[in-house]
Amino acid sequence: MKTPIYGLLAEFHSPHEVVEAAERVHAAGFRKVDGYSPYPIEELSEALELHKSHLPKLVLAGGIAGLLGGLGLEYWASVIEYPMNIGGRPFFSWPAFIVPAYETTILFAAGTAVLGMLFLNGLPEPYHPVFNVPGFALASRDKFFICIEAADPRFDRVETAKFLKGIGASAVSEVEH
Amino acid sequence: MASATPHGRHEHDERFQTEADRLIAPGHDFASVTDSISKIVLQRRTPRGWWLGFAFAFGLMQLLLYAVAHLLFVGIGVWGITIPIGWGFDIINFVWWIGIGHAGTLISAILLLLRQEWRTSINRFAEAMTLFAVACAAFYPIFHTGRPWIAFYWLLPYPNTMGLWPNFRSPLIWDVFAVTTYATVSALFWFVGLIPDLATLRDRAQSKAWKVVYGMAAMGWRGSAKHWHNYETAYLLLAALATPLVVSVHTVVSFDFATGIVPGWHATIFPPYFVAGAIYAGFAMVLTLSIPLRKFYGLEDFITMRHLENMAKVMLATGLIVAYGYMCEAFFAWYSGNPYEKYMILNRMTGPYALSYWALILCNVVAPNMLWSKRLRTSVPFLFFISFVVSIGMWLERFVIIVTSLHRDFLPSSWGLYAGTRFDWAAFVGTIGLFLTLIFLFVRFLPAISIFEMRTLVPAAEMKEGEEHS
Amino acid sequence: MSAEPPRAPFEARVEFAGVRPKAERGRALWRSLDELQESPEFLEFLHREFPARASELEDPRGRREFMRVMGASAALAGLAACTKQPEELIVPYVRQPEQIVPGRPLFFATAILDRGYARGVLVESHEGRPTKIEGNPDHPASLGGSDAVSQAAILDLYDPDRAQTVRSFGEIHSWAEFVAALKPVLEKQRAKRGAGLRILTETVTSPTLRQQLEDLLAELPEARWHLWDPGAGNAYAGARLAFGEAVETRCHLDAAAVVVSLDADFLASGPASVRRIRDFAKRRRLSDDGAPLNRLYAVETTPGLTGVNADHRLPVKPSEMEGIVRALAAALGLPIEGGTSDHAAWIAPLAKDLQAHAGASVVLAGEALSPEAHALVHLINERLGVVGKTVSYSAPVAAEGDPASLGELFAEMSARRVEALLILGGNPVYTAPADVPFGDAMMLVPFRVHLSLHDDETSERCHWQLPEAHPLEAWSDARAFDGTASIVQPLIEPLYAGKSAHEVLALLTSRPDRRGRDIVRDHWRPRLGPDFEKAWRRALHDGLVAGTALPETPMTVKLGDWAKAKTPAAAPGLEVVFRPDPTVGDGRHANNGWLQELPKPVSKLTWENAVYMSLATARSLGVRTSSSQDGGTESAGQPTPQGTVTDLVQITLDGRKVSGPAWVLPGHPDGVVTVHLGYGRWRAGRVGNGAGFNAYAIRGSAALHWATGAQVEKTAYSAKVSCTQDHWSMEGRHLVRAGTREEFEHEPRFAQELAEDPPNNLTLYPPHAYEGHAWGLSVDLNACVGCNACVTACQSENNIPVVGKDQVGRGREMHWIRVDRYFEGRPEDPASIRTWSQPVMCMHCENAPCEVVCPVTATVHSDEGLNDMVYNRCVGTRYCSNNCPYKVRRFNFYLYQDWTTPTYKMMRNPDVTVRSRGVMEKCTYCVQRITRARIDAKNQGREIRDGEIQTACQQACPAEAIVFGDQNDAQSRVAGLKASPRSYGLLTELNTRPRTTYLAAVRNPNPEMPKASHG
Amino acid sequence: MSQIFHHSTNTLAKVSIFGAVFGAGAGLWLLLEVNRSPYVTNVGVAREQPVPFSHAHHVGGMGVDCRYCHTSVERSAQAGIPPTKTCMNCHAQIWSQSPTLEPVRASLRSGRSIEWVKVNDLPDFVYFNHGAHVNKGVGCGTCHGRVDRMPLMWQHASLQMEWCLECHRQPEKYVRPKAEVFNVAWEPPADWSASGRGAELVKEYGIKPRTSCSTCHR
Repeated sequence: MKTPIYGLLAEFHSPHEVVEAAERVHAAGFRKVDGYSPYPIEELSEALELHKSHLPKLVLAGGIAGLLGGLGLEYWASVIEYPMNIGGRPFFSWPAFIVPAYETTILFAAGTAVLGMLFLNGLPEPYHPVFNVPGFALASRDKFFICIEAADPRFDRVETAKFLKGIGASAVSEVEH
Repeated sequence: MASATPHGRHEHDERFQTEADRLIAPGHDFASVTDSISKIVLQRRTPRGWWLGFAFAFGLMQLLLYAVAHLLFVGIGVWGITIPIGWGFDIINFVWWIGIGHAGTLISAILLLLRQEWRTSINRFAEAMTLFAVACAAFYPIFHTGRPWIAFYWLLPYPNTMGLWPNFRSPLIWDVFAVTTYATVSALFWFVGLIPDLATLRDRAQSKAWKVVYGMAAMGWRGSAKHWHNYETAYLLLAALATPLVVSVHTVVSFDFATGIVPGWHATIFPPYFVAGAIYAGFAMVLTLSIPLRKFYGLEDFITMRHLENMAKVMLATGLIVAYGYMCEAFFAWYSGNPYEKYMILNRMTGPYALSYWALILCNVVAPNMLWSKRLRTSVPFLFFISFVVSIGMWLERFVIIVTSLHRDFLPSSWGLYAGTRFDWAAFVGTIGLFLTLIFLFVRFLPAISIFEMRTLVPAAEMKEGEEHS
Repeated sequence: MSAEPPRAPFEARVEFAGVRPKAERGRALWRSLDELQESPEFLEFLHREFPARASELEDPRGRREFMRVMGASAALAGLAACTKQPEELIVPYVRQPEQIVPGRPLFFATAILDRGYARGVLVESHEGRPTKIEGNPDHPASLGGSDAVSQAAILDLYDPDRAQTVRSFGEIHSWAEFVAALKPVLEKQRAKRGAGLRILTETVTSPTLRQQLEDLLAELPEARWHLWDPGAGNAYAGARLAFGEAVETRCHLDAAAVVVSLDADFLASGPASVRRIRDFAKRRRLSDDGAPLNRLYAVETTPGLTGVNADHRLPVKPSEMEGIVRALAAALGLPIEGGTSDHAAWIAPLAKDLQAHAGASVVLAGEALSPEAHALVHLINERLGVVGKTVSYSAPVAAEGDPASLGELFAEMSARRVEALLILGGNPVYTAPADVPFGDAMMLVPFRVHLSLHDDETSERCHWQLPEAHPLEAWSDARAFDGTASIVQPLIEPLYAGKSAHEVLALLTSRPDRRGRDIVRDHWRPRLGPDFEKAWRRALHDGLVAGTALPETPMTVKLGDWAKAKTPAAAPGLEVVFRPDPTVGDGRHANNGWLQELPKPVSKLTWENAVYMSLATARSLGVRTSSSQDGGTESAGQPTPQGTVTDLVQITLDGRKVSGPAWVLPGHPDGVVTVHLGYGRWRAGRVGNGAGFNAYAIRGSAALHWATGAQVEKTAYSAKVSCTQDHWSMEGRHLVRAGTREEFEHEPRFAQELAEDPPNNLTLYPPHAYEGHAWGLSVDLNACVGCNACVTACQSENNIPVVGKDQVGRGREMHWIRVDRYFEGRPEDPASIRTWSQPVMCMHCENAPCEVVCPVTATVHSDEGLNDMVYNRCVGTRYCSNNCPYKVRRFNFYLYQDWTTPTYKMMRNPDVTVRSRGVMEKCTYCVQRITRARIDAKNQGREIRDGEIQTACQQACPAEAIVFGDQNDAQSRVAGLKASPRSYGLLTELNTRPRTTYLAAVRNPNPEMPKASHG
Repeated sequence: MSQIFHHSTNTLAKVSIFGAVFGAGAGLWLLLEVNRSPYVTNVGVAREQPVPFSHAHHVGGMGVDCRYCHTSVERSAQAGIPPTKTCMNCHAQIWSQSPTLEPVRASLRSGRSIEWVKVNDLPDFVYFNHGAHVNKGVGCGTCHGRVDRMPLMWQHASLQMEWCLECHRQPEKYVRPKAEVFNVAWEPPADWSASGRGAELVKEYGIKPRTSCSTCHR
C-alpha cells in the first residue's frame, strides 16, 4: 500500500530522555538502531551496546609500519644503495637515524587514525536517508534522535511508531529511502 | 557513571562559581551556544571591520610575493647573509614561526589528555593558528636555499635518476621530516575536530551553495552514536600521537644548532628550552589573537577571564624555564673553561650585538615575572601588551642564538657582521601578512570555537543531574 | 661590450657589473671549443636552472620570457633533476695541428714582463687557448715559483676592456691608415735627422728592442729616447756615486746568515723578488739539509712583507733612514759622520751581529733611499767582505734611464721643440709627477702616438692610440734580473688587432712590415752560435737563452763627497711615503679584477688604496677606530655589515691636495703616512675606473719616494672600504704557533704542546680506514712570507670569480685560499708589533663538520680522504659554511661568474666546473690535477709518484712553503713534514682531524736586541 | 531539512578520497618514468647531421677501426672528432664527386669546420675520461652500442648517473678482454657471469672503479 521506508525517527529533547529511550529500545530487542546527538554522549552508545572500536589496533599497526618503513628506508639508502663516508661517520649512523624514523612513525599512525575513523564510520556519506526528515537538521543543534531501521526483524511500521511515542519521543517521523 | 567522556565531568560542581573561574557564561543552552558561534560564520553581511583587517593583512602579504619574486630573479644575495653569518632572518623567522606553531597542538592535544576543560573554547583557533604559523615557517627552509627551485624536492627521499638520497644525518633533513609530519598531523587533527561543526554549519547554512560546500566538507556527518563512538577514539588517539610530536618538532629544530660545533649552538640544554620557548611564544600569540577576537565577535561568554589567566600562568611557567636556559648557557660557558665558549658569552653580553642580548633578557626574563601579580594577570590590556613583548623577545632569542654565535666563531680572521636588508624585512613582514590573511579567512568561514565541544559545557549536558530528575 | 653597462637596478649587479659586461644570455658551464655554440634558450635555461637571469628584470622582453620559462619549469619541476640537454654542436678541426690532442693541455715556456724585467713562466694551453701561468723551474728569476702579478697576466690577456683597434680620438681606424698618417711625419723627421722626434719608453731590458732603438737613433741622430718608470729608484744613481758607473747589484740570500734590509722590501718588489723569496726561505725552512736559520733585520717605514717577516723590525720615518745608514756604517768602524743616535741601542747589536757573520751577511738598500745611502750600503757590504759571497755586481740589465729624463722631455715639449712623440707602453699622463703636467705639455706636440694594452689616460690625449699585443700574443725577448735573456713567444694569435713594440718601431724603419718573429730571430741569429735553428728551438723550449746571464764584475767603492754628512732637511708637519701599490703596482694592473680583489699583504684592503698611519697618528688626527671588549683597539675604522667605514683625510703637500680613507696599520711609525700609487684612475677600464684615490696628484718630481712637510687633516666625510680581515688580534688562540730558535732547540714539540688533541678513540664511531692514497697538505709557516701568489694561482686554476668591492665588503669574497694576518703586540707601540701570516684553505677534515649537516650529500668524503664539494648537487643551504670552523667555504650569493664574455670563456680552466648561482664552493686540493695524474698513471700502468701532483698554490709558492702528497706513503715529502715536531693542526681540539696541517714558525731573534722590538 | 546530495555522491566521495591518495602516487611514478624516457634521455633517437655519415657503413660495412677517426680515445678524455682532413684521406679518391659529401669538401676548401650535432652529450659538470675506460677493458660498444648498425648515430645509453653507477659498482659484469675493446660486435659468452671471467679481468687489469663524487664531478 505504501512505499517502503528506511525506518522511523524519534525525536527527544534532552540527553537524559534519549539515553533512557535508547536503553528501552535496546531492551525491546531492537538491534538495527542508531541514536543521534549534537555532541558525544558515551552513555548513548553504551545504551545501544555498540561494540568496542577497532581503531586502536589499526593505529598501532600504522605506527609500526611507519617505524619500520622509516628505518628501512634510511638503512637501505645509506648502507646498501649508496654508502658514503660523510664526515667520518659510519654508514649506519643509527643515532642520527632515530629522528626521521620517529617522525614517520607518528605520521603513519596519525594517518591511519583519521582514515580508519572515516572508514569505520562509513564516511564520506553525504547522502543518508535520515536527512530526508526535515527536523533532523536539529540533530546538529539541540535535538536528540533515535532511528529504528525498517530492516530490523522486529520492525513494524505502526507498532514501532507507537512504541517510540510510548518511550517519550516528542515526535516520530517516517524516514524515506 | 560519571566522569566518562574526556571532558572530565567530575569537576562540574565547582565550575560555575566565581567570575574568574567559569569557562562559559551562565544561561547558555545547546541552541544558544550553537547559534551564537555559528552566526559569526553564517551571517550574510561581512562586518566592515573584517574587511579592513583583511585588506591590511592581504596588503602585507603582497610584500611576501614581491620579496620572493625578487629573490628568485636576483639571488639569495639580496639578503644580509654573508660568510661567516650564513643564516640570518631566514632561519630566525623559521624558528620563530615554528615556535608559535606549537601552542595549538599543545592546547588541543596535551591539555585534552590532561583533561583541562578550559582548553575547549580556545583550541580550535589555536590549532588554526598552528597551521598558519607552520605554513609561514615552511616558507623559509625552501626559500633560504640558494636554489629553491630544486631544493624543494631534492630534500625529499624519492628514487631519482642520480641514484642519490638525502643525508639522513643532517638536522635539516630531520627538519623536513619533522615539519612535514607536524603540518600533516596538525591539519588532520584540526580537520577531524571540525567535522561535527561543519555538519552543524551544513544544517544551518541558508544558501544552497554553502550547504553544498559545508556538506562536502562534513562528509555526511550525522552525529550518530556510532560516529561519535569511533570519533572520540580517533580524537583521543590523535591527541596521544600529537603530544610526543609537538615535543619532538622543536627538539629537532633545536638540533639544527645543538648538533653544530659553533660556540653558542653546541649545547645540550637546547631541546628542552627550545620546547619551553615554543610554548611560551605560542601562548603569547594565542593571547594576541584571542583578545581582539573575543572583543570583536563578543565571545567573552566563551573565552572567559579564566582562559586568559590560565594562559598567562602557562607563559609565566615556560618563561621561567626559558630564563633558566639562558642562565645555563652562561654558566656552561664559564664552567667549561672553553676559550671559545667563554668568548662567545662575553661577546653576547658586550660585543657588537650586546643590545639585542639585553633586550632579549628584558623581554623574556624580566617581563614575564610581572605575571606573578594576579592583578596584571587578569588585566586584559596588560596581557595583550605582554603577549607582544614576548613575541619580540622570542624573535630576539633566535637572533642572538644565530647571528651572535656565527659572527664570531673560531678564527678571528673570518669574523664578520650582519644586518637584515630591506628584502629580509619584506619577507618577514610578508609572512606576517600571510599569517593574518589566513586567520581572517578562517574566522570568516569556519567556527573559531568548537561548537560541539562547547555544547558539552552547557549545564543541560550533565547526565548526573538528568538521572536525579528521573 | 664596449659601452659602459647601465647600472643594474639591484645592488646585485652594481658592483660586478663593472667586472663583467652586461650578462644577458646565461651560457652553459662551458668546457671546450666543442661547446662554445649557442643553443635553444628554453632548454638551455631549464638545464642550468636559470643562472644569468638576474639581469632580465631590466628589459620587459626578458621579463616575459622569464615568466614563460618559470611556468614551464614549474610544470616540469619533476624533470628538473636531470632535464633534457640542450642540443650542442661539435666543431672539430679542419686540419688538426700536429701536437694537439683534444683534451690534453700543452705547456710552453715564455716570459712575463715585470716592469720590463723578464720572469720565466710556463703557460698551460688548452686547444690553443692559454689558461694558466706557472713559474719556469729552469728560469733564474722563478725556479718554478711565481707571484700574483704574473699569475694575473692571463686575465689581462683576455680583458675585454683592452684596446681592440687602432683609434684616433675615439674614431676606429686601421693600421694602414696609421702608417699612411705616419709617412709624412717620418719623411719630415728624416729630413731633419729626427730633430723633432721623441720616443718615450718604460724600463727596457729587451735586447731586440734596445737594438732597434739604438739603430733608429743611429739613423736619426737628433732624435731622443726617453725613459720613464714611476717606480724606478736610485739604485743605478747610487752605484754611479760609489763605483763611478751604474751596476746591477745582485744578492745571494741563500748564502746569507744575517740579512739587513734598509727599507728594501726585497720580498715583495723588484725584478728578483720571487727568486729572493726562494733563496730567503731556504734558510728559514729548518729542513734536514741543515741550512742554518738565518736572521733578518728590517728598518722600514711602511709595514711590508720584508718587515713582517723580520726577526727584528725597526719602524722609522723615511727622514731618519739616511741617519741610520750612516750610524750603521760608523758602528762598523767606517769613517762616516752624521749618524743618528736615536736608535743606537738597536744599531749597536746589529752591527755586532753583522761583524760576527762577516762574509755571510748582507745589507740591502731600498730603491727609495738616496743615492748617497746606496753608496754607503755598497761601502758597508764591502767592509763586511761579502762582495762575491752574498753580493755581486754586473753590468746594468736595463737600459739606463733616470727620472730626470721625463723632465727634459717635458721641457722640450713645453718649448714646442717636439714634433712627433712616440710613447711605447706606459701611461705618463697618469704617472707623471704632479709638478710635471705631462698631459698638458703633450698637447703642444703636433703628432702623438701611444702604443698600449688599454685605451688609457695617455691614449686619450694622443692622435693615434695603437693596440699593443699582450706578451702572450707576440714575439719578443727580455732579460731577467741577472741578465739571463728569454725569448717571449706567443701562445695565441692576437685576440685584437694588436702589434708589439718591435713591430711598431719597425714602422719607423725602411722595412716597416717586418713581423715580430723575424725581428726577434734576426736579432738573435748572430748571437746563438753556428746551429741557429737548434739553439733557437732549445731557447724556446727552455724559456731562456743559455749563458746569457751577465758576468759578475768585481767592483770597489771610491769614497767621495757623498760620504760627507748632509744636514737633513727638517720640515714641520707629517712625512708622506709614496710606494707602488702591492697589487696593482704603479697603476698598470688597475683593470685586473684578480689583483684588485687580492687583499693587500698586510692591511688586507681590497679595491682601494688608503692613507696608512699609526694608531697614535690616527688618534692625533681624530680618526675613528673600533675598540675591543677590553677597551683596546681591535681594528681600523668602524666595521659594518656592508664594509668598514673610515674617515676621509686630506693630505696637503706643497699646496697640492688629495684625500683618501685613513687606515690604521699596526707597526706603521708615528708622524708619517703612506700612500700607494696606482689608484684613482679615470680611464683604466670598467674594473679600475674610480677605484681608490690618485696619489700621483701630490707626488712632486723633487721627492718621488717620500716628502716632508705635509699637512694631514680629517675631513667631515667618511668612506666605506672593503677589508677581508678587520680583526687584528688572535684573541689568545693558538692559531699561528711560533717560537724562537732557543725555544725550538730546547723543546722541538713546543707547537704541539700548546693544545692537546683529542685521542683517536674518543669518538663513539669507529674511524674510516683509508687504504690507497690519503691526500694531505702541509704549510710551513716559517717559510711562508704571505706574498699572496697562492691566492691568485688558485683563482686562475679554479675559475674563481671576482665579486667586486661591495660584495667583498659584505664578506662575500670567493677566494678558496686566503692568507690570514694577525698582529701581536701593543697597537700604540709600532716597534712592539709582530705580524703573522697563515694561508688557510680547506682542511679536508676526516671528521668534516660540514659534511654531516648537508641535507643533500652535496659535500661528502672521497675514498682518498678528499672533502668533495659537488656543485651540481648543492642546493645552497649554507649550513656547511656555518658549521665549518675554518670558514673556508665560499658561496655564490649571486651569479658571480661571468657566463657571457667570450674571452673569459676562453680563459677558464676546462677541467674545473664553472659554478652557478646559489651553490657553495671551496678548495678541492685541485682534484682535477689529482684525477689527471691518477689516470695518466693508470694508463701507464704505474703508481702516482710523490710530487707528481702539485696543487696550484703549491706550484706557485715561491717559498716552497706548501707541500702536497700522499700521507699514507711513508716516503712522501708530506708524510715526512707531518712527522716533524713542528707540525700541528688548526683547531684540532674540535676533533676535526684536518688533512691540512701547519709547521710552526721559528723566529731567530738576537738576544742582545732591545726587548721592545720583540713585542 | 531536505537532502542536499544525490544518492550517487556517496560512492563518488569514497572514490575521490581513494583516488586522491593513489593519484598522487601515480603522478610521481609518471614523472620518474618520463625522466628515464627517451623524451628526456634521447636514447635511440637518430640525429640529423650536416653530412649523413653512417657508422653502419664505415664500421659495420668496411670495418674501419674506431681509432682511425677517434684518434685520441686512448690518450685523452675526449675520443676526438676527426678533422675534415681525415675524411678527405679517402674521399679525395672515392665518392670525390658525391653531392652528399659536398659539405666536407666545402669545409676543406673554406677551412670552416663541419658542425656535427653532439649525440652523446654529458652535462658539463660531468667529467668523463675515454682513455681511462678504454685502457681498462671497457668496450666502445658498452656505452655506444652497436654503432656498426647505426646508419645515423643515436644515443645508446641514458648516460644518467644511475647508469654510470651500475658499471662502477659491478665492473665484472661489463668489462671485456682488452683485445675486444674496439670490437663493437663483441658479446659476452653465455656463461660470462657464471665463469667469473669478468672478476678475473677486473683483477688482472687492476680495475678499481670509484663511486666518490669527485671521480666525475669537480
